[in-house]
Amino acid sequence: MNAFLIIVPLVGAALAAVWPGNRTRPWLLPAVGLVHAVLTLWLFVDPPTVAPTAWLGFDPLARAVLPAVSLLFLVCAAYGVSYLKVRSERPNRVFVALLLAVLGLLSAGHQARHLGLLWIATEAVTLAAVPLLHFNGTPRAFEATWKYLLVGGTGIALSLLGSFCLGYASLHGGGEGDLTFVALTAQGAGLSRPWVLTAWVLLLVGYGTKMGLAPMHTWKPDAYGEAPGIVGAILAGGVTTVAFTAILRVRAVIGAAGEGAIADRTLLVIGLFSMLVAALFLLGTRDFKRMLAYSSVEHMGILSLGAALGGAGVAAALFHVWTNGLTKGALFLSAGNIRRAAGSASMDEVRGMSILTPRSAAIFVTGMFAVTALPPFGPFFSELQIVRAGLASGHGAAIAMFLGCLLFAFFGLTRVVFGIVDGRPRTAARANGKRFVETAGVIVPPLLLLCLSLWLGLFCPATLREAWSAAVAQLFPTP
Amino acid sequence: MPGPLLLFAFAALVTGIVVGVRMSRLWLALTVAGTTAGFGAALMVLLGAADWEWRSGFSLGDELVHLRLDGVSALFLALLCVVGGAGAVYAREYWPEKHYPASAPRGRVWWSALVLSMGLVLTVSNGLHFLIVWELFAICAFFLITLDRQRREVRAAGWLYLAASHAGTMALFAFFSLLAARTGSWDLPGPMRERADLSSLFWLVLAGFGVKAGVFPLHIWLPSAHANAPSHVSAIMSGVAIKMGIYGIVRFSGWLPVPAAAGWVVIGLGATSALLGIAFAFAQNDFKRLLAYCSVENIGIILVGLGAALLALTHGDAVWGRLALAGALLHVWSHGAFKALLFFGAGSVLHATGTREMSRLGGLWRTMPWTAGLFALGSLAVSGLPPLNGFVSEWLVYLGLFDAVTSKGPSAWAALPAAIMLAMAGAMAMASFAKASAMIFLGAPRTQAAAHAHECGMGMRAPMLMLAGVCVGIGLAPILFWPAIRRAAGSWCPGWGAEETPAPLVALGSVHVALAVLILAAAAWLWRKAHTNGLRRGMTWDCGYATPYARMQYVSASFAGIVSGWFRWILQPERKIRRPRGHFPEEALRLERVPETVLERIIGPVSAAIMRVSTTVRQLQHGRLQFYILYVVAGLIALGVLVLLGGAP
Amino acid sequence: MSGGTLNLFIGLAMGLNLLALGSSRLPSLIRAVSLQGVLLGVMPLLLEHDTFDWRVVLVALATMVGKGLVIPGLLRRAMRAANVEREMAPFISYVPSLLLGAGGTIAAVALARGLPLLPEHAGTLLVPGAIASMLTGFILLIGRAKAISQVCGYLILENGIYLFGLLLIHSTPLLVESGILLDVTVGVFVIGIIVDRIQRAFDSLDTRKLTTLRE
Amino acid sequence: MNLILAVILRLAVWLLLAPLLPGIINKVKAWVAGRRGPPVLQLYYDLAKLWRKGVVLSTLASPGFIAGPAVAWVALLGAAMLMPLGPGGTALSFRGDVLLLIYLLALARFCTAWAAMETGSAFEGMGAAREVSYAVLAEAAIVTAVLSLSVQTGSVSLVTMLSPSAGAGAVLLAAGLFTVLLAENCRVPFDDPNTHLELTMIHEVMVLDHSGPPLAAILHGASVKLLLFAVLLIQAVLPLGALSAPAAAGALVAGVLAVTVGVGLVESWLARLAFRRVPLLLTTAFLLCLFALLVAWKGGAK
Repeated sequence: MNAFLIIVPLVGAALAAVWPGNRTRPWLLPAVGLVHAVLTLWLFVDPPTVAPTAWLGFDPLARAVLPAVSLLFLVCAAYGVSYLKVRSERPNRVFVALLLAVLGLLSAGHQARHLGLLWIATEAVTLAAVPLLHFNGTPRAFEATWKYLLVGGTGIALSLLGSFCLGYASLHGGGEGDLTFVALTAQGAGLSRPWVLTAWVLLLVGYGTKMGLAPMHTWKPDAYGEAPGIVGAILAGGVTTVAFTAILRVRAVIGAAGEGAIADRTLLVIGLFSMLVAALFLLGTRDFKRMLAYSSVEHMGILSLGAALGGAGVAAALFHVWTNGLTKGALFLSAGNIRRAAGSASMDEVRGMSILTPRSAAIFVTGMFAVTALPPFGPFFSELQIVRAGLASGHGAAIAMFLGCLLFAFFGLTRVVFGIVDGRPRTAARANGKRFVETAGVIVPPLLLLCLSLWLGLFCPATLREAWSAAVAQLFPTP
Repeated sequence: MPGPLLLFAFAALVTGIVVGVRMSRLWLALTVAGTTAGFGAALMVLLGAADWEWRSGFSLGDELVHLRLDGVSALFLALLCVVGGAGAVYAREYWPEKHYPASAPRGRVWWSALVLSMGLVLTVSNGLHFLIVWELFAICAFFLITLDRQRREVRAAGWLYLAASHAGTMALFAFFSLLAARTGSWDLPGPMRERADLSSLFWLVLAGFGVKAGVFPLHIWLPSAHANAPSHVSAIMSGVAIKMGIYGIVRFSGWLPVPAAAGWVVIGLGATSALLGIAFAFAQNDFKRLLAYCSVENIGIILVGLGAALLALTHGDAVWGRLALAGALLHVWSHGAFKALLFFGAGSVLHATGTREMSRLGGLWRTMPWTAGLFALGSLAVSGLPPLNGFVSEWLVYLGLFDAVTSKGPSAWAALPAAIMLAMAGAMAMASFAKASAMIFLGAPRTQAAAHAHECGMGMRAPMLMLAGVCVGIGLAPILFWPAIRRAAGSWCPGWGAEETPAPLVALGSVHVALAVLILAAAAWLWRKAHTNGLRRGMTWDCGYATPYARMQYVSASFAGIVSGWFRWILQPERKIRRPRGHFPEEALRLERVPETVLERIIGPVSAAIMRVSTTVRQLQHGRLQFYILYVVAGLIALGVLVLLGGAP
Repeated sequence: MSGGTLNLFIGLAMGLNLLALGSSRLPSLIRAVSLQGVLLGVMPLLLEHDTFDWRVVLVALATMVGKGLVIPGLLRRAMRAANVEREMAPFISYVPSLLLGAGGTIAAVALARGLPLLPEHAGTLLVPGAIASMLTGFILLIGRAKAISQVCGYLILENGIYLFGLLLIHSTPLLVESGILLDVTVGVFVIGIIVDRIQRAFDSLDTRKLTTLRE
Repeated sequence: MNLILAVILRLAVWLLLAPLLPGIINKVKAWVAGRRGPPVLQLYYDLAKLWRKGVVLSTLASPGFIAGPAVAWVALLGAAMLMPLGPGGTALSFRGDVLLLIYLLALARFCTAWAAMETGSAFEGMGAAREVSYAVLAEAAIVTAVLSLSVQTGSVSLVTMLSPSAGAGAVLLAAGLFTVLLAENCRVPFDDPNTHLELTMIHEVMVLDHSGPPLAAILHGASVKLLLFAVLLIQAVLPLGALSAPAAAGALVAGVLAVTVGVGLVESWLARLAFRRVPLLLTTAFLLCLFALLVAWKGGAK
């Protein structure tokens, strides 16, 4: 059953690879996305019992996160259709096929209960995303891809090494090298301490590179800046998520080995560091797509901070995965529209978009406010939960720094966003804007994402909260 | 039964938000009806109905909606409704569809949203929901301030406001989260004075709400925002919005225990705001900025009263605290009324002449007598002169301070300087508004624009008359407003509700009435006498100077010269002087500008330093892949070291 | 066969690292990489087995083909396409690279003492070799300007990890395999990018030109 | 009923007696200068004359130009009504009436300044600016003086505040209040009532353009203000409450006369200060009152 979450998209990818029509092909995206979403919903509503030894399984953690990715993908897929219609000049065979493949691999990564399998899925996603990044085919796009690949590749290597170390830790601790998380957790204190710590550092850096935690975030602005908005949305909402769940799963093993305190400290430090770096970059950046990348770095920092705050914090972080993913999606999509219409992404050239693309601009501004924790949108609630968890667990100083970083990030974001939305558009941009029409196809999806974020904030269903707490129970088993 | 009224108000405002874009007339009706209903509800609670409380089963953000309207919130709600309604009427003529086709509809929607969100701020009693409506209120205010988005300085002012208010909100994030973490729930059940562990939270309250209230060092956003906003927005911002900050401080200093130092700090902040705020006001040349800074002063007066009350509370529940608190609460109303009136007046001047520079105006009384008269009335009120409302509330605060001094307790040492500073502030307020009204309305027009001004229509005059009525009413019959004040004081501190009407208030009221009558009589008498004796019009004698010339009149800078000299240390005026040369000087020049000292001399450099840091850090993203990989390795090593250190214990 | 031969091979691989660090000409760099690939391919067979394990053989073959032939071949093609022969003005020049590599290796080996090994691995040079190769890889990645040299560095890094993986080859072969296979694909991707695009877009393989994306 | 009577009685006293003081002052000055000088009742003649005269109104002036003096006059008389007259007590007294008194003076000031600005003349603007600016310091001094009195007596209403003497701090308070009196009534050394150089005037320059009945109101108001301060000073310093009624009345009258003569002497012996020195003098007055306050504090403590 849960295997279909992986199989269906991969089959769809294969289908897309052989599909003849360049115009009809994009429709595969929403089709597969819909099926995937329905399956996910079904599994979410009645979760299957996962065999402890299973390498793949729709376990509580997957249940707590995967639906968000599926939802995000569905909306982005709907956007993709009209986007690819706008970009009909480019062949989209590879694009569609790999987008679907990414979905499949993401589902695999979220469900992986085996260290090796998790690694394979994550890195497969990384590689599958490469052609999506240089869809635009400009030299800048290739430069971005090259950096994404080498920095990401280093991450790949390190996380592989980390996995080896964890494996050796179990081997050295007398285990017979079974790398399912269940087995590793069961071995617990039996794992050899030095190897476990080495493994933790390597895996944190490796998967942190994928998440885009500072200082391993350097690929992010280039990649998000040059990739199409839809790809950015899925990278920021899906790929980073899989890396985060990977870290959570590993963190559970480390915790079982009795090194949870150290793990939390490292998570806290790197999280705050990422937020600080992101805030400093946001204060100065002049490119609104790179701005989104830095904001994403900031939110990865928030996630890692939340993960460092124990059970309540992790629950809040899972909540934040949802809210941030969906809100960021809206931002990326509307930013894509604005980028198309303005013909540039730099503050220095883009002005007065509230006149050229009023709807996208409105969505962009609202999304910016939403992502900077303006109530009643989702991120406000999740971040407030993190704050409360931190204060309850006595991390006053960390929370103070957290709030400070949020404030500076807010300054940076508002500066850029209002910079491009207000004022009078340039004449060159006017001509360009004429060519871009704000059809329902490019407006409704981001709007929908905003509504979802709103809904998550105000009327977050109890089942979701229950799912998150179940995931927390899985990660922090209390005997 | 305030419930139904509030429900109606809510419904009316929400409908207003919906229909506001298209149907302006219907919108106006709805807004007025809604505010009236809200006013009614507030009045019922203030005049003795039981607190209105509503715990619903309806949950938002996983928290049950819980509304409450008690004395304190009703006091502020009444003010909100009065100004909200008046402003809506005023806006119709001041910001008409035909001049602002784009922004007028937006303005209507945001106005309803602003009034609604402020009303909710006053009624919700759940920490989470408070934060929500608080932020919504901030955003609505932001979009109203930047209604005229095409102007750069408007956008800058709006951004500054947004940034400052967000900084305040961060403090409130921390405050409410700490409260929730310590009490275990977001719900605000009401007084929690016994929870001693909560007292330290007061500082967060002061910081968070102080920014919104515009307490002196935190007022940086206030002048430019009030000056650049459309005048009806300035009116509600200055009359009501900054009172929301006061509301927060009053509310939570009433519900939570306060640290022993709280009273001292608040009274100190208040006195400082009063004195420095008015010093800045006096030095301004832009009359809307002058009004804005005067708001800082009045917030200061309110805080002095509140601080005295806190002192009384922490020093054995002294009686004088009640007078001070009553004064503070009454001043919330007084300031709301006369400041809105003044901003409306300022708006009609701006509307008629298109300039905010007092040195470009003058002689407007001839063309706009109504505005002149009402502005003069407002000036008397804001200067705290009898027989108007400003004096009544300041008088109560003074009484509290005097009693504190005569009690010779430790708190006298706070009350004594506060009283003296308040006196100086009062004198300077008088000076500032003598200057403002004289520069704008008296003498000869200094420019063509001033010469060809025109009186505002009934749509703008009516709200002004209404507010003027409030000013006079509080001034002449303070006794009528006492029950409301007592009720609010009662819900601030349970023991203080029973306070009987202070006899002096009756005497003061009657004296005021007598005074008003005599003033009118004497003026009329002298007027008639002058006419019966024969009245000739002639050129200003001015010691026989033959060819007077409008540019020769005293301008605002020269009028304020002496006092701004005394405050040069904080005002730091920037002067540009080119003296006349030779026997027949061609030209001479004297420019004077009073900078936003705190903003330009403190915040500016700090933020510049931060930006330098940011620029240096951003150098690291220089595009060289080799270094990016080096960063990864560095991160690896750093985390390794961290883990090694962590492994040690 | 015994650990002795294995150690000999590892020693050779480490020597190749030094060669890679020291050589200024790309062809010799590539040659070193491919030779190292072949060596690594042989190693799994040298580890003592109780039974014949077809998966081990598979790993060995995949490695030899992939790292020994395919990728070096592609690299050579790229080199010819861009007709670059030498590494010009590296960020870290050769002698310092060598010293760094050697010193780093010694330091790393010293550090590695902190990590306890199983008795059967105690004798082998696997861990030091792995660390040395990884260091070499990083030095090349950080210190070289030509894209090709960086790819070589990346491959040597991977080789190091592969060496480490040999510790686990019996317990978790699949992990190792997949690791290798994915490396190969990554390699292929990287090459693909380099050969087709960068070469075409910038008509050069000098990464100094790839700095348009910046703050 | 008898309240009305009391008010009317007091009104009569203030209205009729006030204009004496300037006359006395001028007499003293003349006597010191060895001239005969104008008669003591000169101001009465002037007022009567002005009251019958017509008014010349600047073309720029609004009705406020005439209303201003009227309001100021009413405010000053109102303040006078609050001021107790030794044994006579006061028409009406309530807690905090002293603050009302202070702010009525401020009201009068506002109206005078307003009327001055009406004419749009640079001179009068200058005068108004000086008037309101120096008032800032004067008001601080007065409030401090009042504070010291209420600390002394533990009361906030004039009758009880003024019946005993200011105790140990009396001298300080007297000096301070006298200085404030000079400043508030624009006497030398702050201002020169009969200078002929407009640039050096404060109060006089503000009324340059007034004529006829309004000018009469202004002059009369000024004299009332002078009397008011004199009475305040005397009652603050002398323990009238302790004396028998006639003695107290006598003491009050004598004191007021003494103060008036004192003003006259000061005017004839001192020269007008340079304007930049004025704040210094006012600050001194303020400090004197502050010291009086501290003395009262210590005194009351024991």
